[in-house]
Amino acid sequence: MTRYPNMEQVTGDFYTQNFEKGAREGSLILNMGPQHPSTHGVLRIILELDGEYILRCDPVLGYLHRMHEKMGESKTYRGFIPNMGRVDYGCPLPWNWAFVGAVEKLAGIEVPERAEYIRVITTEMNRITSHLLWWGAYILDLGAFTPIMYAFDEREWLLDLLQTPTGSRLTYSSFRVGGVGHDIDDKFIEGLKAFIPYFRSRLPMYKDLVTDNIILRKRVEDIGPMPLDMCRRYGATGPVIRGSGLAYDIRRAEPYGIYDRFDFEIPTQDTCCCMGRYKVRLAEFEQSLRILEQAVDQIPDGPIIMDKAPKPSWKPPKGEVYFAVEGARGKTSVYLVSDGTKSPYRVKLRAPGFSNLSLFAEAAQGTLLADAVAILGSLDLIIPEIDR
Amino acid sequence: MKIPIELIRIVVALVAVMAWVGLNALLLVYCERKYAGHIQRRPGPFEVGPHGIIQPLIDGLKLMAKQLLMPDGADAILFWLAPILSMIPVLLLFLCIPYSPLLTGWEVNLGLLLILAFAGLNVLALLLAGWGSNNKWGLLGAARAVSQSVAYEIPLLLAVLAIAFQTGTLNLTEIVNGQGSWPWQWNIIVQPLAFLIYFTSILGETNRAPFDLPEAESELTAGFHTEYSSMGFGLFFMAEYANMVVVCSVATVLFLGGWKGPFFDGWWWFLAKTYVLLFVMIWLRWTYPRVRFDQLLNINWKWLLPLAVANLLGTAFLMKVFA
Amino acid sequence: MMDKLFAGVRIRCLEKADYDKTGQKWSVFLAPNTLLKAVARLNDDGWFLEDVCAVDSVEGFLVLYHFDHWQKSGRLSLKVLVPHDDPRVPSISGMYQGALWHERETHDFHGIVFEGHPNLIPLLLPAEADFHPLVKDAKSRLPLKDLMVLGEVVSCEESIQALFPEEAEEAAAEQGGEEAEAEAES
Amino acid sequence: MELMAKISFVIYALIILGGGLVAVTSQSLVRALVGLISTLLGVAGMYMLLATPFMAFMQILIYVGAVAVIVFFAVMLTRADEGGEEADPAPIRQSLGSLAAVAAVGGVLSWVLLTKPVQGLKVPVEVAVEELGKGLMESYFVAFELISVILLVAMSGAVLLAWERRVKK
Repeated sequence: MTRYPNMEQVTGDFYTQNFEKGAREGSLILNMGPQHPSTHGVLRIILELDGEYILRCDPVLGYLHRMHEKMGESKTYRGFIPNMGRVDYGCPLPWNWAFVGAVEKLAGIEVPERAEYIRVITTEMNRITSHLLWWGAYILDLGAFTPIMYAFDEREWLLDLLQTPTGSRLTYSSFRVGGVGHDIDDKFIEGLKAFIPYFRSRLPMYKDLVTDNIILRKRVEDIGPMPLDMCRRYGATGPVIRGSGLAYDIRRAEPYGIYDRFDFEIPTQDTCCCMGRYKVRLAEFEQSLRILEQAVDQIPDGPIIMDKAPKPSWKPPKGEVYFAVEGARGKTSVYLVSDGTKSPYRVKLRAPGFSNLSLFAEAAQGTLLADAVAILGSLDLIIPEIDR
Repeated sequence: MKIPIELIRIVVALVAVMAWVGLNALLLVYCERKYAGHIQRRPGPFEVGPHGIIQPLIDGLKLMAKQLLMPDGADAILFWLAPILSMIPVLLLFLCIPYSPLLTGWEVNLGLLLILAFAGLNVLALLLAGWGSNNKWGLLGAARAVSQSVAYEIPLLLAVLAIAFQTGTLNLTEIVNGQGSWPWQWNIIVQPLAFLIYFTSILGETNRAPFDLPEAESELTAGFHTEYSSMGFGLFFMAEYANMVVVCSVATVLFLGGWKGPFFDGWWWFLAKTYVLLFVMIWLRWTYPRVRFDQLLNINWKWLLPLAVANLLGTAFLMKVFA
Repeated sequence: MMDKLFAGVRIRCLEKADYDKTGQKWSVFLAPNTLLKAVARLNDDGWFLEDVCAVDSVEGFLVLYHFDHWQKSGRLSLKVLVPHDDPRVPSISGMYQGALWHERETHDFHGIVFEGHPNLIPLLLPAEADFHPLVKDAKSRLPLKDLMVLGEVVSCEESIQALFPEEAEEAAAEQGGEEAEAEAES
Repeated sequence: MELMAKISFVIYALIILGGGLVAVTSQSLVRALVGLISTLLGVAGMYMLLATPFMAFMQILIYVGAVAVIVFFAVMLTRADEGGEEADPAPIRQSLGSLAAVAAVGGVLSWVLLTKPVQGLKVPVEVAVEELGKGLMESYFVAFELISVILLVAMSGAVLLAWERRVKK
């Protein structure tokens, strides 16, 4: 006990004590977080270390838990949409879409053509901003400070553009049951048309500067293998599973909206390591740009919301419905039970990050502390989404 | 009693050095933030003074104004000893750097040896800081600092030794005098490998990115100085910059011809060369990701050390052949 | 297709759901003691777990397991009805480790006990919370028949059938009423 | 100059003694190590007084910079049990024994020095590094090489110990 003279002061809370029960003698129990630079917000991970090797780890959630599911039970269908903007601050539009889509499916509502295109355009732009945020933050986790500034440069452009159709910069809640809240104008289309070639021209530079960097490659290649079977047991989706070689994308597997009209590929990497997930996300920039190009060309004129759009007092038919969309982090879905009144009887939000993070404990076992940071970052965590 | 002139000179020099260290730290902080800003396509500090020029001064004032905090259960003596211990040896090192033939605080015959000896003390400060602060992150940082410093000191010494072999002296002034004014007369032309090894090792010795593992903030929050605030942190901070200046000055002396340069020899050449090297160190930090700890040690034991030994043996052999 | 998959497992009710309406292709009512067997079949067939959640109703907690498949498109939901006073379900975390957290979350929200779960401690709620936020009070609980409709029933036990009395007509009547109401409002 | 030298000698001696006392008496191993380091630094100062800066710098470079750091590493690797044998205060017999050992060595040394004083120099003369090197490589070659044999033995011992521990694991 000479090592920690005041050990009795540092007994830890319920979770630490629960974790300590299985600890090996002579190992070091370490709380990483909730305030730690690379846990991306207030995630806490209890680690058992032997030197710098991780024997065991256990994420502790709940520091950002806001009980959106309970809030849903007391809000109207329309009033719950802003909550969707706050579930995942990195990529809120798929959440918008998941909830609105579930309600539309339940009530059998058809969405006007132009609204569908606006949804696709804004969602794909949101996917790019989310991946840019991840990219910068991930490289920051690996110790390089500069790329996040470059990423934010591009992200800024997109955020400025997205202000018009969504009315905000971060917590978008612009979708409505039966359409979208705001139309896009010519200035927006022009800005987007200018952005696409510019961003495309930046991508080779990122590859040279960051992806091909020898230190980065050594840090992420063959780190954190997640074979397909492991992904299946944990229900991982999104870039995590595509980085393990499976082309599973809700936009193709379970087409929603008008995604079946666009020509795009589902990038995959079969290395299963952090580099695979990294490359998948970088390749998704290009695919999102392709969808954006096509959508901007095809967008028709017309109304942006259905006639007689639901009012706050609107009541859908009773029944249950499950609706999934492809968010930036994977399968984002909403399960809704309606009893035919103004507010849902039960809302269940399925966050992709929740399942992806539950994989971490197994993937990080036996790795070095620095590798655990690399694995954690490669899962692309947004804590508010996981805690909901 | 007559006070020896040498003693007066040292005291005066010491005062001058303290001022110089402080000034250097301010200048380097400003440079680092400006460089970083421009590398990242932003202007850097811009608000305080023209182009943010007095930003570092305000930063320093802010640090001094903050409360000194010590965590519960920390070893008070070790905890406060550490930042002081990190600062004092560096001051001593500044004394014996020859900025120009006349501008040397303390002319020592074995100047090179003195610098190497005292530069190695810095790691003790990191150890005590990490251990004394009763923090597991600090402890991990200290453990990293030890193995890193033990590892990187060896190729550093071997690379320097090759120069000592070649010039046959440990006196810094004489080493500079052995080189000419023009770049092709500098030691770097004769000993390029030694220079590369030296430069890589000083990144490891001064804990600068990509080898900044003892304080790797994305892994160990802040490593050994997690618990330090106010001037405790400020001293570590200043010592880090002062150490950078020292190792770059030594590199200038050993490899880049010291104060000698085309047309007009003088201290301005010395400062210019030192600051170019410092700029490279800063540039590296804002460009590269951090290596992993086992990779760091692998680079040292599998590449730098054998190369340094080979370089030393080669130097000795050639000296024997051509002498 | 489902008959073959679940051959030999006692199923309380198997229905083919309306995908366009509910987003689910199959919905299967199970008794708690046959759950593990059914999940094992799904595991062998390569399904993955989307989530686990529960719905509070008059008849008890309806624990839902949503499964999906990478190749075969279609969602399958397993439904287990457990009574309020003794909500116990076997844990499927042995086969699907992803369920570890989903089950802990459901335990937090509804107080359902997953037997055999290695570490059923609070996940999202603070450790000292002694309430289950999604459990409804007796007044606002609704019977299952007001919450969901049975689709095309393949096979069904009496006990489940009894929960959805005169399913078809009632649903149709209610839906017509709703639509008329909505129109009137807008 | 004479007075300055005497004052310095007293200061260095105090540093050495104080460090030694801290090293022996302190409860915490790391504090003991700090004491040891201050002793080593004091000894380096003594070398400076003897006009052998080379020895002084080497002392700092090797003992303070390297050996002390390695000792620290060893401290971090050791685990002290609460109920270990070091936990109890040493028995009086042991203290007396160590005192006797110190007295014996000190007595013999001071007896030798007092009865057969070394022919010392009044003012120390600085020896050039080159001469030192020549001395080690020519006149005292065998002694110098024998020292490296000791190092070799120590190293193989360390390897052997590490090996046994790993096999046990």
